[in-house]
Amino acid sequence: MKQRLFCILGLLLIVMPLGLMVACTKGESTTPAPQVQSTPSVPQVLRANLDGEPATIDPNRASWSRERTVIMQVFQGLLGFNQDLTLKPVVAREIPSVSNGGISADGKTYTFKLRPEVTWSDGKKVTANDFEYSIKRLLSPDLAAQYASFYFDIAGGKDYFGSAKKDDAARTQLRSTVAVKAVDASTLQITLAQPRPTFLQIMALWPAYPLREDIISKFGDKWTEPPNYIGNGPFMLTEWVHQDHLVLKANPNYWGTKPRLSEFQLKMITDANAELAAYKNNELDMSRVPPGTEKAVMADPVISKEILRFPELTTFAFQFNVTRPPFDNVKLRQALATAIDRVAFVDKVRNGVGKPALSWVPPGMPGYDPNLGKEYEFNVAKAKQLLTEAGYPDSSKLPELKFQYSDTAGNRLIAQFLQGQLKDNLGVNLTLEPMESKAFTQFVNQEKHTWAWFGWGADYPDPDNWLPELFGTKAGNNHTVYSNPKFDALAKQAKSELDNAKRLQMWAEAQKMVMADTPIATMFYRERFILVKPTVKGIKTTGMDGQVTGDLFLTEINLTK
Amino acid sequence: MESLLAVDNLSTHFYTQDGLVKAVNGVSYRVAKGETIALVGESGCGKTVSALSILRLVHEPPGKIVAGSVTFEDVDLLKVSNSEMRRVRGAKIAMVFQEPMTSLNPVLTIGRQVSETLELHQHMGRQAALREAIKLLGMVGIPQAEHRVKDYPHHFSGGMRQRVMIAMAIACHPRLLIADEPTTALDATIQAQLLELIKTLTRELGTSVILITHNLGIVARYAQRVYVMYAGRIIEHGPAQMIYDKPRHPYTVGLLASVPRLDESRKTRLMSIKGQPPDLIYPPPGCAFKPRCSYGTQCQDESLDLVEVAPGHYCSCQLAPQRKQ
Amino acid sequence: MAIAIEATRPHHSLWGDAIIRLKRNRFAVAGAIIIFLITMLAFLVSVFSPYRFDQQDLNAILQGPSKAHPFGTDDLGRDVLTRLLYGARTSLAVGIFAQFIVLIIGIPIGAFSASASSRVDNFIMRFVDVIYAFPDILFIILIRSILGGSIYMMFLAIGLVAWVNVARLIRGQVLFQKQRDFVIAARAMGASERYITIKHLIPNSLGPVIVAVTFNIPRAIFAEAALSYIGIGIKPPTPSWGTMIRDGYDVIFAAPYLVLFPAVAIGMLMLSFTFLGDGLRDALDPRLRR
Amino acid sequence: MLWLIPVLFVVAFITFSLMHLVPGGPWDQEKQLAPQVVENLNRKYNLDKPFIVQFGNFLWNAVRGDLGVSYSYQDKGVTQILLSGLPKTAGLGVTAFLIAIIIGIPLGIAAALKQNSTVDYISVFFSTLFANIPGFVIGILFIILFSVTLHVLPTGGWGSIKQVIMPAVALAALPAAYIARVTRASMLEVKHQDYIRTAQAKGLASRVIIIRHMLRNALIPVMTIAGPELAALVTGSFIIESLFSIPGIGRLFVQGVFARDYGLIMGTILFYAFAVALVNLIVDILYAVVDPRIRYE
Repeated sequence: MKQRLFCILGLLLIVMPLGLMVACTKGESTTPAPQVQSTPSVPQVLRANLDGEPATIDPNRASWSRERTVIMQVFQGLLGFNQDLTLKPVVAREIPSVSNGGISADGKTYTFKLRPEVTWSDGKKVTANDFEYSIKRLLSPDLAAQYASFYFDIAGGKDYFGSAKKDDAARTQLRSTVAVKAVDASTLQITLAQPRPTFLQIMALWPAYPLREDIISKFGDKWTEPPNYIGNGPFMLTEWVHQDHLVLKANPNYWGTKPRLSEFQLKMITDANAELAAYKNNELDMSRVPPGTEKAVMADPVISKEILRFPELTTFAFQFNVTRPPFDNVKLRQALATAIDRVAFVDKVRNGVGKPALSWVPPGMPGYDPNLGKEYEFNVAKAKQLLTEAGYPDSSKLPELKFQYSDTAGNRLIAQFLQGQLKDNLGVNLTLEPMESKAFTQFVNQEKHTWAWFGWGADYPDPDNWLPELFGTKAGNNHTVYSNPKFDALAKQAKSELDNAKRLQMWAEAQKMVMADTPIATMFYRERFILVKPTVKGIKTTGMDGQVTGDLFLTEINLTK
Repeated sequence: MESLLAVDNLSTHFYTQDGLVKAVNGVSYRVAKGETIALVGESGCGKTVSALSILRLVHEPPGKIVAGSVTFEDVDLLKVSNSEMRRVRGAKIAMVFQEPMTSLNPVLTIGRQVSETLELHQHMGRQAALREAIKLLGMVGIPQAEHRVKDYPHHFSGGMRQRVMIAMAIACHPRLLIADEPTTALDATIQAQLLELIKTLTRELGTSVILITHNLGIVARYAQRVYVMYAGRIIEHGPAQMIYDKPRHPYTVGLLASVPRLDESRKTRLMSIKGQPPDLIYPPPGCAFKPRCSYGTQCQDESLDLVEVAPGHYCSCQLAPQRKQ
Repeated sequence: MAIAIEATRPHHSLWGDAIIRLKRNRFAVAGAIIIFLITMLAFLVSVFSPYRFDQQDLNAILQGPSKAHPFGTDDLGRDVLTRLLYGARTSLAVGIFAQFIVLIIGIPIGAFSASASSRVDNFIMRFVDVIYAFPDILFIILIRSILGGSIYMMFLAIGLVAWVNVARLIRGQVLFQKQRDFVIAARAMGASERYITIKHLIPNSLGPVIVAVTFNIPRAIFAEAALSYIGIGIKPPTPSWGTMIRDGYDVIFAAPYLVLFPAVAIGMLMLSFTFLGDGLRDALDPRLRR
Repeated sequence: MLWLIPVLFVVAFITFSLMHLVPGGPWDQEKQLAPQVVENLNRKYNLDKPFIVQFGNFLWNAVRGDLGVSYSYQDKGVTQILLSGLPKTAGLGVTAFLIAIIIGIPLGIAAALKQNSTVDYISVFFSTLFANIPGFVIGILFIILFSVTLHVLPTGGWGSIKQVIMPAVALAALPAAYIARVTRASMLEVKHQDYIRTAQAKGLASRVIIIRHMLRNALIPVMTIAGPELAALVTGSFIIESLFSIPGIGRLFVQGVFARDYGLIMGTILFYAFAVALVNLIVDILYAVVDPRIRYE
């Protein structure tokens, strides 16, 4: 979610599906690893960097990729993601579906069957109650969990969460009405207020991971410290020196295929240059590359061979406040959108790392439409014409255009690039208004902005995390103040449509509507560009990797000579 | 009388941003054992610099001793090593400075400042040195010395500080004491007391004294012989009485004419000699006093050699010999 | 030896004298000339530079020094030399004006505090402590949101926080000087406290203050960089030395010269002021006259 | 010491007010939180109470040594965070300060005694050098040289002596330069005082003169500027601690401000105020020690 401007060679991306593309930039990722036996001597310790102290590693409360990276190693949920981001059963025996009776015909009741062999690292069995406890805790008003709203579809969830002002009796009552129920030790039943086809994906996210009531009630806030931090995943947290480093060790009692790594170290180096230096000094096995230095890295005879790059499910765009003149003029918005040379930005400024974006939903995700947004391809003549149509044949007659952004090195670069583009291509002067990040965020959340820079990363790989939340009238993250009844109606349908094909079709429609009205001028899709020591084998990347690359499939990583 | 110090043809110049200043220009004088001589002249005539040159305390740069010799106990001080020079300073030749207010270190106790000399030269231990210091302070007339040693200079009045300076100077029973205008910063009554003090102490110890002053008034009482300096040169010298009774050089006459009036400040005092002292960077050729001299017109040849005008009485003014009344 | 020379040459005013002596100080003159040159270049840059400071060349990004671009280009292909010279406008302004504010506030308060009664003095010093601990970032973010981010805001912001150092320094110096005997003498001669403070105390306290000021110049320039990141001060694309260094740091592994050149520039500026300052101090200080 | 209380109170009040006036709150995120979530968060952290009540609570807890909870490190108390970071930051700061003194003062003395000599110019050169390269650049250059190129020192972290060297030197660079210059300036003042000539006339060796007679007088302005430097050093440096990933408190305030972590902001600012006031008090006492003419009651 933090804006790091990594990018990628566009072509590769369009033609190849994710896995393949990773494969060709870093062949090892898919090869099985017989190396383990062949070189047992190599200590299986992976040293990666977490760019700062995790705010919390309590699954219910965590909200940042930094925290997920730790949590996902120690805990496992009912469901998880494959490398292509399709769902897979983990603690659940199978993915509930109408056919296997896991989902009721009305699409409201979900029944999860748990694997019998799943245990906690202290040997206790993982039961349906652990999930019930976790989800109810997640929805409790006192915890005030940031991701709680994702689970408001669960019948009674929203009311319980909103019961902060009520007395204890009322709360306990509301808690009991939350429709999450451990039918028996190995059966969890969840009923939704209304059908939500993406509920399974939401259930695959960390906030819904199982938790141990006994431990949490015993240790309170201290429960996230080792050794109290007991999970059901392949690793255990053995050491946490705050602001300094974390150590995870393989969980001997792990119920599934044991990880090849014996140890997973997470340093907390915040400065990107320092991180790269640490990598070069062989203190880290993986490292970010400071934005802008990619070209130098690619030119370096040694580390150029250690580059690992892959697209992420993150799109960056300029969002207009469509209620603020002159940006309420759609032609003007389109003129501006057409006057930006995205390809030049990605290829030249970003050294070809990333992919120019013409539409909103990024590649590698259901709902991505490669043919959408072609009309916004860079075209000065067309842009000028649109400007005329907008009523400004003479660009100097334009009222002052202001552009706000949260002032980071990356954003400051984008802003100046935009400014240069408009000046050179349309003769339009743009006033830049850098702001301190929180001030900016509030500014935007209060819709005081005129034109602002923003990015969106997937919480789960589905259009319904990408469209209604941002373009629905009065939707929480709709900062373009875009409002289109047709879109709202369609979105409402799509949200609860159980037929997946139809559903995606609706979303495709919806996206077309949005793109036609140009509330945003999309810029590029992010690509992750990092360095990995050649000794590290078996990295599997996805568009939703957390802070540490390959953290969804850490168990498959091993080290060789 | 056997000579203790012989300054011969001493020249000390200052290389300033404005040009070369010949502050001391071929000065010679002698001090015999136990004798007190006076070096007289108005501010900036070079008397202080000549004294500092003896101890090699002229700041270098900009100052530099360019010629001459300073023979002290048959050794040329200008030739000895720095460490040997340090053994002379404070031990054999001590100096009392003009400004009692600023010449004591503000952050060290009086006792320390007196005793450090003793520790250095007499190789006394701290305690011994301190006891000695107390004794010395008593000698120079500081009441309850044993308490005052712990005090700092700012607890002392100007006169008291000068007494401390004197105590420091005589601490190691020096052979020669240079008193550079020791009293000018102080008021009349105290002046007399201090000069008396110096006189008695040096007499007891048999110490010779160079008394530097612009005040001819006090000279006769304390010095046996007098050297009058002007613009970096000695222009007249001789026995104190003789200079006092029969000054030969017009400048000396002028000095005497302006009988010091202690209630007035120094500036007005010298106004009685008309004109300004010469610019030492661009000194007038020949007699530097000529521009101000009342006989200026009458004098022809302006050689600067000192001529004996009376037994032991020398003068550089060419008119002087004729002007015997 | 001072006395001797003074007595013998027609008397200039303290300043007149100082100027003459300043003129004789090679380093001080050199410093003045460099400052003058930088200023000149800063204003003439648009005349002789073939590039605009905000002229992007996407085909010449992060290029090392070359004929076309003596100091190379930045991450938007802009000519570093042009931006460096243009940036001098901001950085000179910040470096110097901020110091004026600092001195104008700092010297009087410090001097007053030192010569005031110990109760008042103590009170002022506690006030200074408060300013020290003052949460300036918060304050500046607030200013930004209320008054917007003009360059004057920046002077204000820097001056407001930085004066306390000078104040404390002056106070310490004056406390020390005020015990010096020439001051006691002056007092004895019936000079008024104000006269003494202005004529004796402050001049004699300047030595360390000048050092402090010269050291504040780079500090101010870096502060400006930090501030412009909160949206105060000059807005991009207008360059300033501080922001050039900050932005250069992010790509230091790829283009170290982006940091090097501005750093050298700031260095020269400070060195010039150091020499000029020392020269001025020597010139104003009779005891150091030669 | 009593005046410390009003100082802390004023600082606390100013900070607390500013904190609430500044645009953007702790829950403003790029991905906006659901209104219900924000409501519960405010409730949880008492942000729904009136300003005065909040401030009152803070003071009451602060007096009892509890600086409240951090919003960005949700499970930890601010006191706990500060206490765990303080030793590291202070250790580093004091080390850096000693380095600065040990290098700065002799360098300054040498420069003053040999005014306008090579020594002098070298010291000017280094002072300028270190004053004009910001900490983060000096730091990264060190890292590139000693870690990436020579592989003799670790790039960062905390625990071993080796890990302290680079950050300490990087921190010390500017204060050292500054102290050197000020020492030079005030030594020059002292050098020409009459009492130094007196000391020479006593025949004291120049070493004794410098140490016993010049230094103590020259140290007064040095102390004035060294005080704030020390305060700044022991309260930590955002840049250096981030660059060398040192788990100290230097970054906490800045982090706190940018995260609107009210707990962290108040905790660190109070600590900072305390440190500054304390150091300045020490300096004032030292004045009196060094210079008998200045007396403090």
